Amino acid sequence: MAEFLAYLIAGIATGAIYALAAIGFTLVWQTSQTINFAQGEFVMLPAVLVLLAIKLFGAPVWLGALIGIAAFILIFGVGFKLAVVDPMIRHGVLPLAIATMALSIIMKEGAKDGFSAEAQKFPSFVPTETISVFGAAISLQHVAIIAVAFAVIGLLQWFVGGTRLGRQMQATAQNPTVARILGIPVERMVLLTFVINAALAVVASVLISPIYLAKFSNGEVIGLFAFIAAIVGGFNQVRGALVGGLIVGIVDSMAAAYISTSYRLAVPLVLLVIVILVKPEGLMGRKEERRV
Amino acid sequence: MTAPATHSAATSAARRLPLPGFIDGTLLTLVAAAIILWFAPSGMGRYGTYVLSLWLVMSVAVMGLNLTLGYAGLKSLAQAAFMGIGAYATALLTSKVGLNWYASFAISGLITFAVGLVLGFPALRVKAHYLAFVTLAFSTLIWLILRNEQWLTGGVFGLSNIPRPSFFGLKLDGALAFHRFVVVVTFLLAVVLWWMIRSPWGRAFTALRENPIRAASLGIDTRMYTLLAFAIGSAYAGFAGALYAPLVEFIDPSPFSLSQSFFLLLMVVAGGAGYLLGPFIGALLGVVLPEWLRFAGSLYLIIFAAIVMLLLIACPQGMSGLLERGWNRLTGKKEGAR
Amino acid sequence: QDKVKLVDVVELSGAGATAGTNWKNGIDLAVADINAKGGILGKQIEIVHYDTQTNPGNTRAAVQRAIDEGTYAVLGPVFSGPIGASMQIAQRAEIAQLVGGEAAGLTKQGNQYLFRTSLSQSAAMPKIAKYLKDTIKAGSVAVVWVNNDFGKGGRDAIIPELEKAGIKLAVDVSTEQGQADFAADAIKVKNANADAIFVYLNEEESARFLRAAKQQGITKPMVGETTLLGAKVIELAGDAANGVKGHVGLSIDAPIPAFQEFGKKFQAKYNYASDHNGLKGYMAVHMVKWATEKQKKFDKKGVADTLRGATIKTSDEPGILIETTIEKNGDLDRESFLAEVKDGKQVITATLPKINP
Amino acid sequence: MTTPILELDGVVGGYGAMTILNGTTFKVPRAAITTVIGPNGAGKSTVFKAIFGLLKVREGHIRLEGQEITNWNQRRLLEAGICYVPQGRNIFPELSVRHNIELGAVAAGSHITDMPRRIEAALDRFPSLRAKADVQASTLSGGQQKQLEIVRGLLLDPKLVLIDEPSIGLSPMMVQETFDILKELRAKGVTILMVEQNARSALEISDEGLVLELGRTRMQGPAADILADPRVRQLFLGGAMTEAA
Amino acid sequence: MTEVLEVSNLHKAFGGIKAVNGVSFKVNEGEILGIIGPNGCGKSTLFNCILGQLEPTEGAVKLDGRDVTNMRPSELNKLGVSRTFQLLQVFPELSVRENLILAGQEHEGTMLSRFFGARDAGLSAKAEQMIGFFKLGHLADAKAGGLSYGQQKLLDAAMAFMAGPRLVLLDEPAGGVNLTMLGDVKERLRAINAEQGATFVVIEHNMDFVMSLCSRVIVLAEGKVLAEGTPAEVRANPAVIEAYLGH
Ligand SMILES: Nc1ncnc2c1ncn2[C@@H]1O[C@H](COP(=O)(O)OP(=O)(O)OP(=O)(O)O)[C@@H](O)[C@H]1O
Ligand SMILES: Nc1ncnc2c1ncn2[C@@H]1O[C@H](COP(=O)(O)OP(=O)(O)OP(=O)(O)O)[C@@H](O)[C@H]1O
Ligand SMILES: [Mg+2]
Ligand SMILES: [Mg+2]
Repeated sequence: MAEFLAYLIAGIATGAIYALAAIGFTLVWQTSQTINFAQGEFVMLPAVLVLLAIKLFGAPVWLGALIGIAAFILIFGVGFKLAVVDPMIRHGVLPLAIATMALSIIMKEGAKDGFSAEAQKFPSFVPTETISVFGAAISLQHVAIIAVAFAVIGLLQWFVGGTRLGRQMQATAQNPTVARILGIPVERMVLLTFVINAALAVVASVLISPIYLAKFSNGEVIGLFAFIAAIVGGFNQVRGALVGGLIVGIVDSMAAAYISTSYRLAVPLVLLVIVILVKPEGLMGRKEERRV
Repeated sequence: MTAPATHSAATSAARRLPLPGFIDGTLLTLVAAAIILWFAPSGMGRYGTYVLSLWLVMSVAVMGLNLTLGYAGLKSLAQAAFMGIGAYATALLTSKVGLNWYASFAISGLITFAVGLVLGFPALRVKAHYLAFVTLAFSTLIWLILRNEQWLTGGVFGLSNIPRPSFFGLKLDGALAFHRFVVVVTFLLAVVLWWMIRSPWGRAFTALRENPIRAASLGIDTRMYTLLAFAIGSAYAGFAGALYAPLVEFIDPSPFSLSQSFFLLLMVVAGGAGYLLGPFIGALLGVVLPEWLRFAGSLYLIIFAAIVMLLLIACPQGMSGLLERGWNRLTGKKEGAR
Repeated sequence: QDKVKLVDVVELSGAGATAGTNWKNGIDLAVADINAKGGILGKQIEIVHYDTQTNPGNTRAAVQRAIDEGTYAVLGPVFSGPIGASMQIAQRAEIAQLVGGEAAGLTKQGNQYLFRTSLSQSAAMPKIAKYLKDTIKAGSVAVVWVNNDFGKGGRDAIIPELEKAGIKLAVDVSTEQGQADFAADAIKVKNANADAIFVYLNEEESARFLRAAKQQGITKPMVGETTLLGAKVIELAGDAANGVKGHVGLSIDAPIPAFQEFGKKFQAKYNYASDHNGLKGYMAVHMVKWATEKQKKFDKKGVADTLRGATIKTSDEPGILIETTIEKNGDLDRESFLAEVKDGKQVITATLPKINP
Repeated sequence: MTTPILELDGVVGGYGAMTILNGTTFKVPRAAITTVIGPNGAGKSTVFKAIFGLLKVREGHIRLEGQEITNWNQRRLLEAGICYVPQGRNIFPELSVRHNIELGAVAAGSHITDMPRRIEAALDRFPSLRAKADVQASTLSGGQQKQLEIVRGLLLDPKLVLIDEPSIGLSPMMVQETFDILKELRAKGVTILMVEQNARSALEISDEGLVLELGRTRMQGPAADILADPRVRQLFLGGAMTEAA
Repeated sequence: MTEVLEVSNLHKAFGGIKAVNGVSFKVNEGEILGIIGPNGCGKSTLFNCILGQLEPTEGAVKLDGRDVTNMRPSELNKLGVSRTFQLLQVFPELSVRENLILAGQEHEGTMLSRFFGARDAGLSAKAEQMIGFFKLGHLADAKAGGLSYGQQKLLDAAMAFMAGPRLVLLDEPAGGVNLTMLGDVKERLRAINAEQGATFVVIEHNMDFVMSLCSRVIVLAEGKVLAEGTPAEVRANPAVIEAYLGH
């Protein structure tokens, strides 16, 4: 029992990380109906930029953090929108989704060549102590991540669905032409989407990197798990990220514990397939629209 | 206005030349390219020949994905996994079972076709990304099996000493001989696909992409065509794998991972999804361009990705779209059909 | 001016990028050193690096290209899979290929042109088993390994050795390359309650595992190979690395001045600490240099013939850093070390002699 | 004719290389209902798109109350008092009906303070929407979706309404209701420019009629005259059928 | 007279909403049946259930006495049942001609013959004829997505007739179509009805069209049959006036 609890808590802690990374998928989906295949790299890169800023300018940690984060939001929020999304979005979302695949290569290789091929320590803004919950160990960092994931997802769920601005963003994604006809500032909404996404990626990065270390290839692992989490939870609802993340985290932990470790990765994937067959819109997702 | 019996995609070359009705610019290009490629390696050395062969092999896989994605609009993230199934099947059958390559090639195609059929079922749900999600899972699962089942696949250590085929007793072990063999096989596969696309099947595949609901109400068996498109596309990956194994003479799980499937997708779109010759251009960008960019050292991947991205920004229809645009401007035509 | 061309075919992107980059940097450092001292037999070295993307097909292409372009010897790659994919090509061309791979199987295929730059796992594992039995006095061991060619090779090599030594395998935990989260693995290891834990992961994963283990309160001794005791691991794992013990083949912290010297040069040039792959790359170039100077001419086939069965002494070629014997099959034999991490430093506790001194 | 509120003067525009509007010229009288009729593909919807800045006008001028508004963006046009209800299906499928409607007031920013009351009033006119106020808009029937668009388009206090075939998909009662609303708006001084294929009913409530063909104004005059014109009846109003019915 | 289509006690619920709530009716061979009713009364849903696009919650659909409930749309179509859609449903990236060929190609031959046979499946002439009739001649090679609303509506109708169906379900075919053109369409439907004995079920809000075309009319309200009769009877029915026509 104690053993089970230990796995459960480890799973929840990991799951919160996946949830935090998965928010980006659900947010981008809801507000631009695209999949950002570079989401994992979005979470990887801010930490690297922060370290780079510290290294280049010899700045103290907090200043480096500010510079790195600002640079990231500028390049991958504003810049991405202006340079990639704007020219491409009128041709539908497929080229855009593919472009994010190319972007992920650029981000990953850029981090490697521009910074380091090796993992780096990343300073934690949360104490690194471990506390014991019913005899199972959990670090304060994980607790912070869980809290932030819950808070951010709650906030976003409210923002996207419950405020007029959020609904304007959704409207822009669902039917940009009509949005324009009604006078919704479509450009600004898209920009807002990408800036929020970049800002969230920064939060995730800063919280996750002290645990996972800052490394150019981290995006692959984080991206894959976050993607699975988003699908399981439901792509078209922000809260899907939370549910999906926690479930995938727990399932992964249990798989490591009780199923062959070399097939551990298969278990969340099988879960994903089952969810798609049984409830294709995801556990928390909204049903697809009427089509006939 | 008289009704031309052919598809509007017939290029102007065919209209000007007195050729039998079914020959069009695409076919002529394919024939010309095959002839050039047959002779191309002279003076290129083994390495150049190998890269050309690798380009063609990847083109076959990309052609299959172009069918599923470009024509039928089904988003598959498992093309590399299918290629892996084909490669391992061929490698095992030729090196362990001792079957000849031709039979192994056919079996590889059949296996991938069958797996494609089964996997295609989730695609029957109307929303297209479910297929993407399922194939994502499948892709990783296949990779895990290839890696873990060492007794069969050699696991992380891979399989080596994969024999190359012979042709009516003619050994194809040399780089040039095998290259020519690859040219012939690729040409045949391309012609089959070309024929399929311009047959009513091709039209039905496009209908799946454009409006599956309307298609179903017009008697188009969307279930059958969806499965067919996906299974045939997968079989092409299987064929590509069956060529890849003897070309490299060694396989391990890494070239069949999820990121490789993404890479193949990039090639389809960069080449021009929904253009018959797009895959060759896409694979050229994906396979040969990196070789040309070697001078850039480790930066070449960034350059490659940036080129793809710029290309997509300039023209989301990829290189083929760009070329078509240029051609239309040259010939003064207004709008090109696919 | 006449130059000698060396092509390095290595993992600069993909899964092997970290190891490959170290290897490449080691090579660049060696080339710079040699060229500064006048080159090989008066010829400057021209070095070219080709990235394989950790993909066997590309590796093969790159090796072929290297040979077509007339490389004097092939350097790299580092990962065993790509080595397996490309070694026949160098063999067919009768050109020496100096690789960074440690998988036991590579040298068992009768390839006369393949040479390692480090000890093979089949050489290292018996030493570890002995250490576990004699020094740690472990009756049962948990094995944690990374499921790639490196880790799987190591695991397959250690388990029979443990059996021979009469040590029980308490739990066998495979992990993924690039895995970020080791909490569940650590719990699993903890619950197995073994006397010691053998950790065979790449550097970063080692660090992550050590941190997770500390968090879960694992107190049993952690034993490993070079990759568990590296400077990088210590840097990344911090406190959690203290107390880790094991066998080290190549290390910039070894009590050999040449190694430490190398470590300093590397640090100065690249601004981080080299791992064993950096040392391997450095040695690879010097092996080629030594063989050429020994045969006194640039003969490609001769390089392999000269290396095979040779013993390179530091007095003849300081760049080899440590006396190295090359066996007939391409395996190496040389001294190695037992080490322990104390207060954030790798401390060598014993030097193990060559297997066949 | 009273002073026109909207003027098109030699407007040329089209899609890609294809020109659809070949110098379209007409004037729209103030505080009146003007109905545009014409065969399918005449360019009626294209004219609307040109007025509302959704199609680039290559030549010619569009003026609102004498002010040049050619190629303005939508936001400016809305602020100038024009609103546009396009043809076909134009909803946000995954938002609720109420939220869809509410987005009709975005352009007003915070000027309008009585938004909830207006939405309630609109829902009163279309009871079947009220019942569905909180469901996803995509689940509405075709006619309900059209009702939603009409409600949404008229939420602000526009000067000029461009409405493209509002009657498609509406039941006869709802067509009447819609036309009643348009009449009320006219009574309040709002100008309405409407395209209708349901031309007889539309012309009956209109002050002015306009026949568009091949992107040009073929005829313009009082609605009653247009309705009575035998050529128009034959060519555009399906003469035979209306007689038979 | 034989019954072509029989719908019995059909129900369709979406969650708590009963869109179709126990509808039964029969359609005789060669009949032109009109279906009218207020917006949202379940007409389109009824069509979708009959045609296998939606799964009815309850009830049965019979074609020529054979149970075809839940049969897939493509199979039903191969049995000679075709339809049009209320909202525009064409293949936007294909040309008008390709749209039409697509609409007919699955009705002749086998999968194999469609692979090896002619590209146009021998339908060019037929497509040309349709294009001519619906006055789309100048647009034959234009992408369908670029047609005007009414033109797309006409193309949709044309597609439904490409394969010579014997039962056609039309969902608001008149919406957005020019009245003169509509007159032609109506004549054409009558002709097909008379010459080929094809049966029609038409949902329409255009009363002139319904009254002059249909031989019988069914009125739906809130998912149920409210009234049934000849056009004249229905038009005079006070309940129908109250619920649908208005005064
Ligand atoms: N997006 C487009 N791309 C290309 N051509 C178009 C596009 N939209 C309309 N057209 C063409 O422009 C012409 C006029 O179209 P428009 O939609 O203005 O007609 P309309 O008068 O509104 O017809 P309807 O009564 O059918 O709505 C048509 O011939 C049509 O084919
Ligand atoms: N997928 C769905 N989910 C929920 N409700 C639905 C769905 N489809 C239809 N409905 C509801 O069922 C009812 C009937 O819709 P239907 O489209 O059949 O109406 P209709 O009679 O065709 O109306 P119209 O004349 O406006 O086209 C409507 O109230 C609609 O909101
Ligand atoms: Mg129109
Ligand atoms: Mg309807």
